[in-house]
Amino acid sequence: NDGQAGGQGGDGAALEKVNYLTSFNTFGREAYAYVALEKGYFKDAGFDVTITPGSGTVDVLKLVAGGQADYGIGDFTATVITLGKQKLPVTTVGMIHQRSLAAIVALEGGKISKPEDLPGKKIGDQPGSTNTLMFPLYAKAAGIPSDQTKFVPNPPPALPQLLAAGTVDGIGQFVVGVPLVEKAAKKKAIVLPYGKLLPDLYGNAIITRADLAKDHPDQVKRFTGALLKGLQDTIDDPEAAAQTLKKYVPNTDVAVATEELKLMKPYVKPDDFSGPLGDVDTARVQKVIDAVKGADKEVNPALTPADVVDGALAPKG
Amino acid sequence: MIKLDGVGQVFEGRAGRVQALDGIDLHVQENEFVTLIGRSGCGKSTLLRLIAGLLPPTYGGVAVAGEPVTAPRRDVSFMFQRPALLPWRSVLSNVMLPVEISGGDLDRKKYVERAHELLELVGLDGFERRLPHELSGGMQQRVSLCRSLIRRPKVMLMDEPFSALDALTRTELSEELQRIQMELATTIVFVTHSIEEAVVLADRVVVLTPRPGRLREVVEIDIPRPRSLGQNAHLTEVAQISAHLHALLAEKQAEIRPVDAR
Amino acid sequence: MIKLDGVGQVFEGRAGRVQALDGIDLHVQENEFVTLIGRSGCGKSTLLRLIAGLLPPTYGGVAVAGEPVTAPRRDVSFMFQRPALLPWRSVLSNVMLPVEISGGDLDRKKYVERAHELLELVGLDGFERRLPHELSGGMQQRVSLCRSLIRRPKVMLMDEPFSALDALTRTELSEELQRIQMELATTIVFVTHSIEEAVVLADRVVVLTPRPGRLREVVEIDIPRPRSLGQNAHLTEVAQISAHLHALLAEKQAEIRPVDAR
Amino acid sequence: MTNRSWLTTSRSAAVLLPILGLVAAIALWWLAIVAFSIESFLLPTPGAVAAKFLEQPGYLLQQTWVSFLETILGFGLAIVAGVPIALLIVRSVILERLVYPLLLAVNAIPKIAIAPLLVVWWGFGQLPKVLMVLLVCFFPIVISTAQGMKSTPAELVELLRSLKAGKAQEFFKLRLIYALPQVFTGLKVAISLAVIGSVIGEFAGATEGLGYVITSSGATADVALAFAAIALLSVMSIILFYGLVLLEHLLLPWAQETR
Amino acid sequence: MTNRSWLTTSRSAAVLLPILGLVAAIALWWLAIVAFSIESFLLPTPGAVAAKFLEQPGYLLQQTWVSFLETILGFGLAIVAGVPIALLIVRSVILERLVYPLLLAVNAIPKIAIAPLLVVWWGFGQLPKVLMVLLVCFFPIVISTAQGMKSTPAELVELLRSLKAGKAQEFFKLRLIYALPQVFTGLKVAISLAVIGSVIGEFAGATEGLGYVITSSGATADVALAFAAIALLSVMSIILFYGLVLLEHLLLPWAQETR
Ligand SMILES: Nc1ncnc2c1ncn2[C@@H]1O[C@H](COP(=O)(O)OP(=O)(O)OP(=O)(O)O)[C@@H](O)[C@H]1O
Ligand SMILES: Nc1ncnc2c1ncn2[C@@H]1O[C@H](COP(=O)(O)OP(=O)(O)OP(=O)(O)O)[C@@H](O)[C@H]1O
Ligand SMILES: [Mg+2]
Ligand SMILES: [Mg+2]
Repeated sequence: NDGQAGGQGGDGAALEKVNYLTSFNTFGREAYAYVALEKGYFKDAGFDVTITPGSGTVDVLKLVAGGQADYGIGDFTATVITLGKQKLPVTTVGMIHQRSLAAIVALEGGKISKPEDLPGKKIGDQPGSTNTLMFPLYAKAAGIPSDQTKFVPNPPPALPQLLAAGTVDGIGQFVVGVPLVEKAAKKKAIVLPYGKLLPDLYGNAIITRADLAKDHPDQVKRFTGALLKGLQDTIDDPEAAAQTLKKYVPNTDVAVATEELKLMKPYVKPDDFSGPLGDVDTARVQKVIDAVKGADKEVNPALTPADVVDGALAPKG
Repeated sequence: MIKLDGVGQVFEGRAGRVQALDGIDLHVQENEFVTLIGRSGCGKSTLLRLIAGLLPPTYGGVAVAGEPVTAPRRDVSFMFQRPALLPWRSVLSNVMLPVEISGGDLDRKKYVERAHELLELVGLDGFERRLPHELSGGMQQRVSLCRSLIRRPKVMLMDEPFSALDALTRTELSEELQRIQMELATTIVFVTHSIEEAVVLADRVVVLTPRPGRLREVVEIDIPRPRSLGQNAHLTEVAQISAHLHALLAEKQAEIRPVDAR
Repeated sequence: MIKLDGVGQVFEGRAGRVQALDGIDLHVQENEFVTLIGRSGCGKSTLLRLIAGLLPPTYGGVAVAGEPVTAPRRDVSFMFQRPALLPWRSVLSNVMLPVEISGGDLDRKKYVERAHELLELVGLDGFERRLPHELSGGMQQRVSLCRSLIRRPKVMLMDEPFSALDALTRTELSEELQRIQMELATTIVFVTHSIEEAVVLADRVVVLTPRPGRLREVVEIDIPRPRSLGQNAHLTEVAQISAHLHALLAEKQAEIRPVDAR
Repeated sequence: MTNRSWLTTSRSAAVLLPILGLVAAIALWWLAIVAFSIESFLLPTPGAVAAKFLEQPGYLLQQTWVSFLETILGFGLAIVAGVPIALLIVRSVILERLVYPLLLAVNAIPKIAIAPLLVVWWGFGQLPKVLMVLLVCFFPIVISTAQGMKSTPAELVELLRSLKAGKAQEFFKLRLIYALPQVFTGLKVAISLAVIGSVIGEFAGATEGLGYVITSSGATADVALAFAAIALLSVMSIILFYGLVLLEHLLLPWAQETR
Repeated sequence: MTNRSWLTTSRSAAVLLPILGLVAAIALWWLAIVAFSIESFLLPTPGAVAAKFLEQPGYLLQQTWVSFLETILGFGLAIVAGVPIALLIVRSVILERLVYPLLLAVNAIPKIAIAPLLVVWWGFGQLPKVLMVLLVCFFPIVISTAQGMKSTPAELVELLRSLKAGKAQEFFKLRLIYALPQVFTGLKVAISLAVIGSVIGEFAGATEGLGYVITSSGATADVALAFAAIALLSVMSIILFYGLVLLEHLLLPWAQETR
């Protein structure tokens, strides 16, 4: 059993101190880590976890690489791109989302309601995001020209406002961000998820230091196990998970967070997916790498799945 | 021309209050030349500032040309104890300041000519383009003198205008000042520490007591003009009056104390 | 004590160069009282600044106590033409500044006493805690005088120290200065615009010509001490010498021009 | 002769008028929303912001305290580090010419771009935030102290030199004191920057502080909460500013202002 | 008697020393990387940054130009708007007390938090960036101009009053000119902020400018590119600063600095 190290509940001294970074902020979609913390899964696995809100995939990668954090969550595609350009001593050890959450979101009554509307439109997006980068692939899959849609870079927190104000026709967003957009704009949203047309793209992944993965695989396995247990609970009962999040982050809007988590479920566990939570499929990883290489010429052409994923540590069914 | 009615001035400071002036009643006639003497710190500069409208009296009334003074007037010029030159302006342009301010731009050429004349008069020709910090103390004072003369004022208030000048320049300029006064029919109140100068220049010499400054005596000088400082024709009269003034100033020395020190 | 060897000073400005001093050769003995007169702008202040080591001469050599001057010396005190008081320091603390600077903190109490004595001497007792801007012009000058006296210097350079003082205070203080000089065996170089003052105070009077300042004449004064300004016992001698000096100063007036104006 | 009325001289007016100014500003804000019918997701009404504050005053004040501490610490450090550097700059032309470009280069870095770097180097604690504050408010302090000291009148510098004052004395007994009014101008500029610096520091790797509140409000698109935090920042900034003004009045009674 | 050597007096030293300072800074940066073996994903070497610049100098200079224009425009606007406000503040205690809190409140807002707002209101063009620059560098200009004008010696103010100068004359013939050295101090602080302001403005809704280069490189962890942009910003900041220094020397030959 993996609870041995910290089995003597309450004896904090025996627990291993671990820093964990969310992918971005304390959105509802990050609730699973708090669930694992609240339910004592981390403690049972022998960890004393401190959760800190992250500020984007690249920052998370740097903080983990720099040793300030032991584990973090980041978008897998962005991770592949980053690792394809920079040698960072990090690796991924499991997936949170089996499908990419990336999507283009517009508002009902606006100029976009289906992929075919996209050419000639202005999309607000975080600079260099998965949405922007993978758009050519998405366009190809949707059968539309890829060079007629204009992406305007903007910081992520501003995107819902820009969309609501009509400054842009659509925004790059994760599907789980839709409730927030709807709340801000007070309108129904139109969602064009990439995951539907590009089923090979992963969403967020668990990131850790390369040396930790290499030297202490047991510890890593114990940690991912605990985290994924929290993830399981979260998709089983989104409402409770949102409540837990609120307990730790008082500003949380429980309704929005619940909504987010409900939306997230099919991406964590798609209908046609039968593997364990967190599963990594090396063949798919290869496809992602190839896609990234096609989209961004600066990515190291010699990049292999082993450079980005520690397959051995990923949960196996 | 200038009327002071029971004027008094009290300064409040952190370290106590100082009664600078008290109960000054004085009437200066048009075209009169009044000199003001008194020991250092007795309130001479303060009195001039009251007349100029730069300071409201704590009590009493000040009037110039029949009007109560509440603010500075265009027809009154003030030459300060310190030169107060604008450091970024050349000598010429410092002298021209009053003209610029009163918008005499129509006659600008005429005034520039006059400025050159005045500067030559005080021995500063050739220095027109220099900045104040390149001048000696006495030269700065002379620039300030020219500045106070350029606008041909009706009333001139002059606070120790010759204090930084050598004896010779002093003599020359005091003669020049008398000439200007006659020519322009100016009313002058002139502070000085030189008793001889006070006697030679004045129609009346006003003597102030030390703190608080009160009128001690007003001495009429009846020597015919023009008079000259230094080797002059009326040596004995001047010496007599000077000796009297000297004696007046020497009185009551023990009283030189600020109010709060008692 | 002070030795000047062919000293000259040229100022370069945007509006041309000015030759302030030229070929000054002067030897001041220990315990001598030298007064310096000359027309305004002739280079008196500049000469003092050279001796004080505040300005390197353009050419020539300056030595004090046998050592060439390259920087200010502790045993030389300088009283500037303007009061130069630190605006944030009270009167007392301005006077104490030289003591603080030279680290005389051991004898601080003694010096504070002396400061009070000096302030009383110049009629400023009761004003110890005031800030400079609360004082009249003459009062500021007296503070500056006290400051230059507190450290009992070997050499005192004084630039028109009494220019803003009334006749009476002037007389009192010049007597006091002679007393202090005798007591401390100080060497004094004293600039003044009052010829009478120059004669009464000096062992020798140095007369400078106007621009460029050159030595015109050095006049020995043989009147026995103590001498007094105003009503003094040697009226005729003083008047004679004064007349001579007056004549010297009046010479060559036409030359009062800066170099670049020629 | 100046016009003295109750509004310009009384002590209570000195407190009341600024408050009136703030109230007017808030009224304007409200008016703008009504006049241009600005949507609440862009700019919430003052009422909504106030309501947000009243929902959880304890929590928000706690976060304000966190940011306040960082601000004060960083600001203090900036003074401690900045004044000696200003001394060196005034002391030596050569040093000035060598050091200024360096300071300028560091100062020109958009601090937000290096906030994550500070976290990487100094962790998630208070330190990187304090350092951010230091970085942000360092330069105005250095430059205004240096300029102030350089503008000491030649006459006073000559006085000290004639007294054979050492360089240290020249600086501490004359130049620094003479420069104080200008130093305070620099501090007044710097304090506002310091407050912003703490927030920028909290944008990366923080779990408390007003900066964190602002970012995390993004997670719930809670614009009113973000503005509540911004309002608290403004209040903090105003209080610190007037604290400096008060200190200036106490320390520099000799610094005569003319109107 | 001051020590005059080639280093302190010559014109070429005035140019060479700052450059030397920069070179030393770069050397230090390199050394730090080697000494603390800082990973390149945190801080790239100067060489890598230079290489990045040489890869696409035309493009980067083009972006620099974009940011430069925004900076200059916003800075100019800030002067145009700030000086009159400073005049008003000095003119009237009542206005000062009403206006300062308002200025402080606006100034305390972390500008990065409202960058998107500007975009929403004024679109994706140059305007919101210029406004951001204005917002960022407005306050130092106002406060140093106001403080400078307030510190005009009473003696000179009295002179102008005794000449019965109007308020406008008092301000334009005396106070403003007297304040110029302090105004320049404010401008020197403001210009660095202005440069940063343009970048912050470009963080939202820009497709060009150095700020855009930084955000877009950040997204792909191209640290060297981000630092190339930051280096260009620093250079721009230094050039603008020394431009101000030059202007000051030309405009204010009377402003004597003492050392
Ligand atoms: N602003 C002020 N604050 C406080 N006290 C002042 C102020 N101005 C002048 N005084 C005091 O008022 C008195 C008179 O000062 P005033 O300058 O009028 O003297 P004065 O006769 O001109 O002296 P002097 O011949 O030395 O110039 C002095 O005791 C001085 O201390
Ligand atoms: N810093 C300077 N720059 C340029 N010229 C100067 C400077 N200082 C003095 N001068 C010039 O040198 C000459 C002598 O000046 P100085 O101050 O020594 O005269 P002074 O004899 O003390 O005059 P006063 O009796 O008026 O005080 C003057 O012509 C003056 O213009
Ligand atoms: Mg006076
Ligand atoms: Mg002189």
